[in-house]
Amino acid sequence: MKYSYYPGCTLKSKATALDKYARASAAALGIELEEIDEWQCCGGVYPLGSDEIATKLASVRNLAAARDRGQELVTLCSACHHVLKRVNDDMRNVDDIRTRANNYMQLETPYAGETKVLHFLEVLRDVIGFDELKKKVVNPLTGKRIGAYYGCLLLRPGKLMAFDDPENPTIMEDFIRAIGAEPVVYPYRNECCGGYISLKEKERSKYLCLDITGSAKGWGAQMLITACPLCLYNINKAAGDVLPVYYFTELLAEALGVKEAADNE
Amino acid sequence: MNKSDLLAEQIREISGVNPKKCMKCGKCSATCPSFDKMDIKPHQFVSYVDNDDIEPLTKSKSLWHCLSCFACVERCPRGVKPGKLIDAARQIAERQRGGDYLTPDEIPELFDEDTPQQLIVSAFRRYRK
Amino acid sequence: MQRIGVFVCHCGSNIAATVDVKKVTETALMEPGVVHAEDYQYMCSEAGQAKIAAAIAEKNLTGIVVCSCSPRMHETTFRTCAERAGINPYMVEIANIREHCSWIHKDVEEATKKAVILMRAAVAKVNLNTPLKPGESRVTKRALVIGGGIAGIQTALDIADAGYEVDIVEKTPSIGGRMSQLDKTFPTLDCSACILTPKMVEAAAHDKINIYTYSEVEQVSGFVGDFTVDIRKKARSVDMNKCTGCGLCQEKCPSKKTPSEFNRGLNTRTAIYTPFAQAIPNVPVIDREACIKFKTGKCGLCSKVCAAGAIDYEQKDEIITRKYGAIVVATGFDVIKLDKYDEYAYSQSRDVITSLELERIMNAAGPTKGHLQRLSDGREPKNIVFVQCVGSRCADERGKSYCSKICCMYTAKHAMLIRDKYPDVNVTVFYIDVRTPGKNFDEFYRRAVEEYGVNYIKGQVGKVCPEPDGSLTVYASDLLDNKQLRMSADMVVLAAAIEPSASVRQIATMLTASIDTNNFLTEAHPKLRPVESPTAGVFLSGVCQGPKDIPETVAQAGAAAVKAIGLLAKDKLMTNPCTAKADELMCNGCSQCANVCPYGAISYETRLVMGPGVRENRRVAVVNNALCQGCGACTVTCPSGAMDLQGFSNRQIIAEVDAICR
Amino acid sequence: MPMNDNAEFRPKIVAFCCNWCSYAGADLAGSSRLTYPADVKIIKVPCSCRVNPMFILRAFEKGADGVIMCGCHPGDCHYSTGNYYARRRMTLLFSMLDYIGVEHGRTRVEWVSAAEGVKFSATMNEFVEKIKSLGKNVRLGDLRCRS
Repeated sequence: MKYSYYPGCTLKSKATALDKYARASAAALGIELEEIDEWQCCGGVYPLGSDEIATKLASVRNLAAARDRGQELVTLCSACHHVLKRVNDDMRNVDDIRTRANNYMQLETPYAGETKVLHFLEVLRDVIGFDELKKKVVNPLTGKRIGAYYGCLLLRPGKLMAFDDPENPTIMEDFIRAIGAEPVVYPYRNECCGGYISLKEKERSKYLCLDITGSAKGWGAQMLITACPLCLYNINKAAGDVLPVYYFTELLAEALGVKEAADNE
Repeated sequence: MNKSDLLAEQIREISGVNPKKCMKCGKCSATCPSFDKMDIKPHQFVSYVDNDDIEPLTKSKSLWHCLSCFACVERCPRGVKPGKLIDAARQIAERQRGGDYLTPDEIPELFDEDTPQQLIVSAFRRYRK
Repeated sequence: MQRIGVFVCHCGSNIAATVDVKKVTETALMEPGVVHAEDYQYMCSEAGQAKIAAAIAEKNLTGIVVCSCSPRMHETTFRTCAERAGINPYMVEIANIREHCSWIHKDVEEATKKAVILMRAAVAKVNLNTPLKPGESRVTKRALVIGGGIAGIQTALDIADAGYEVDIVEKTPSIGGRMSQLDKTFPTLDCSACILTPKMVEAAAHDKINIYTYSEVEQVSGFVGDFTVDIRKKARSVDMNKCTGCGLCQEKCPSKKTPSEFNRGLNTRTAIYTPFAQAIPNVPVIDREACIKFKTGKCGLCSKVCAAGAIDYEQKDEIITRKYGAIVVATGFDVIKLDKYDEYAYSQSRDVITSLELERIMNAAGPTKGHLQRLSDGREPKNIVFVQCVGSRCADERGKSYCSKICCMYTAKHAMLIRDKYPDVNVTVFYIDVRTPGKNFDEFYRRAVEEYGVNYIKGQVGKVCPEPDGSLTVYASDLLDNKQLRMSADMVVLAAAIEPSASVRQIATMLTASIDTNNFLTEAHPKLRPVESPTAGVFLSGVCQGPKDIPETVAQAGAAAVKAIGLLAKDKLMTNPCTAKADELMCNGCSQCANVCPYGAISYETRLVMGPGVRENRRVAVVNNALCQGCGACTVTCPSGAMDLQGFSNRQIIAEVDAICR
Repeated sequence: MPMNDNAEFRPKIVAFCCNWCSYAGADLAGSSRLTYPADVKIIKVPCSCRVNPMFILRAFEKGADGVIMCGCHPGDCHYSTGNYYARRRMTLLFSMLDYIGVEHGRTRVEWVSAAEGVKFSATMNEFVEKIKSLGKNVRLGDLRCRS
């Protein structure tokens, strides 16, 4: 199985762990992630204004690149996934945005949302299947009690992201079960960590992160997993002493027995 | 059309939100993670736009406190999506005055060794034109 | 050639303000066949009708066109008027210049032009009308009530008291419906069972009422006055005649793990069960999915302990076919599933419950014997939060667009009852609007606030977070104080929206009764015929038509009964004369028309056909006028053009097309 | 023949509405004062299955610019199955008409329930706009009917 792969900026610098463990795990699972050429930053946040075109163009280039390769596009970072999926939806369904973006970009073949955008977790669930994944686990993380931290961007808006039930998601819990650990469900798993507010208002972000980690710990979690570098950063900074937080790919690599090899690469 | 009406029209257009659909239940404000920091609350944004009272919105501190977490967008029972209104008001504010809430000069002191690019990129996207 | 009179109604200013009625009248006089035209303020009034009658007599009219409101409103009025004045009622046509013209257009010139064209089309049609005579059909003097809740019971009692036989078909093992699950009723706080049980007993004992519980309507055919209905009596596995209702079988049944439907899954029941103590009939059923005997062949304990020998594992479903003159739908409601609203943590915490579950908890015969307690740990809650409008008044696909109507009142009731019985429990109600129209309703709600100290806060709850210590954190708005609240509670009660029972869609399809986008049955007229379905002979009782509380349901049940009685009291019904008719000279007996007829109204016979140059024995189609409902499917299917529809003939419709395109 | 004066062009539009749902829907549009252009004229039929393709051909022959047929939603037909027959017939007829030059846009089938006044009005507005954009129908017209 070959996929186009969009890592995004942060995965090339501060969040290399998210990236390298995903690649190693994918290889172990028989998935080829082919990084698209000359990918550009997605912009980090989805521009909500319906008249914003410029801020959507970079995403369109990435999406069109995958289309030209005839592949589905896999993402890892929650934010990139959110932005790409929503811009893709705009290109598919909003005539005005599609026309203006294409007029501006003058691509060889105009882009109309043909690419299917997938989060790596969706590949695990829908392509490989958690039952299959379970069979491939060599180091089950037995006894570990893990809280899934979804944050906002993976789930919302629920209808558009079509990722999971935005109020009662199960994909990460199923993932945790597949790698042999025990999921801890806690109500703050889909509440915000503060996002970009932490640049200027660390206290606010801390307040929110303490709610999240406090609840997860109270419900018995020993650690959190996330798919978002910013969530990880915010929680680590504000409440890292309450609960450790890891990228889900790190635990996946560990369970599949490829973590060390990835570290040594 | 006077300036305020025009702005209101613009904000409705940019956001794609129809404030008339609001039934004033307050569910948006109920779980807003930045509620305490906001001078104009999410549910009030809807009323202000409905009343074509836009000036206070473009001057509101709330613009810089919305986290774009989409909780209000997801949970609104009427499909009004206040978060989109806040973002539209923010864009109008930025377009009127240029970058405001964040300047590059501030970055070095806000930065630490773990700060992910994502944070800087997102913040610039949201806080500056 | 017809002698047509055209009558243009002003409808006060409803038509005359937008349509130049004088001009329509003048133009009418130039239409072929028109010998008389006049306009009047209110054609439907006594005086207006007198004008029509006078013109018929004076000008010897043979056809009438009334330019007025929709034929759905006054066609019958004008047809009756014409008939009294001596011409066939089917010689009257309506040009709808109100709903289809004056009300939707603003420009007088444009509206007048259109009104003239609509008038012309009607005149063109009347020129080709022929007198039609309705046939007669008999009325079976028996009514069917689908659903055995309070609505169905009340309708059945009222019909039976008028002297007609009534059958109630109820799909669960007992009649009683939702009302039997309630603890107390607003605004008087009398116990639900105390007022319902006597009615259930009365229905069961009534010699004109026949109750089929654990039964479902399987098929419906026929039409008003003469429906034929198949009822599936599901195998109860217990002989109704032998069972004494001693209850020993339920005591001994080893399969005890099935969630109790009656208690909303809050506790369990046995495989052989009666849903509740006052069930009628007091005869248990065996749930074959749960029964060990049916699953493994072993057990048979109930049979062993039954002294009456009533247990019958071999019993089979039985189909009963019966004829009815009228059918009343009283299928009731359910509360919506809350899996799409998990921000309220319904699936994550047992202490987040629906109001109907709270009814069971508060009920002395319920799973907690009426003791208010948390389902998770049995503790008595100290802080209870009520959330209104969960799934009601939603514009998205998660919930329902309508107001469920009963929630404001039952929540006030719950709050009051809790404060009365447990004065140290704090009760908070989060509301968007408090809607209490109804006799003594607002007073009731005010009492909850003023006398019982219930804390009402305007603002919706956004999220409920179960905490590790067992409490629930409620995030909500206080819109009047412009605050965000973070409140700790130990029980959260959700006023979940109500929706029509899932079975109603299927029943509506069988009855060809229309339902709206929310699956509520549609009334024949939303204001003037609220208990009749547009399908003749089908009546609506209770929440199947729209959200309503018990007094309203009972009132509507009575109204539906009166309508049904009015029908059953007739010996014969006039049938619609607009039926299909085959021209035997053109028919070649190909059978295509019979294939598309939904009523089986077309048969074939071989007979001598005579016409210009024709004299032969031939197979031709014959339409049974009593069965034909006049849809016209056959007319279009007929390859030789032999089939036509009286009142809507090919020539008539083409004349209308021509008049419009002229 | 392209129409240059489309602003002036007032199309002739015939709408066949079934008695039980769509005609009632049109009534509801009226009582809710939901406007649509006066170019639409409604003919009441008992059921959409009463609409003979001949009627539609006749309308075009007599100079109609568009014909729309409205019935109960699938599954809601007062006569159980009438609208299914109508749907099949119209599918065939419309593609045949398209083939001979009466564009698909000039013909339309829409399901409108008695409760859908809003939909009725919206549909008619849309349909009139569509016909206006297509201009006058020049196919099938009987020359004797030309004004």
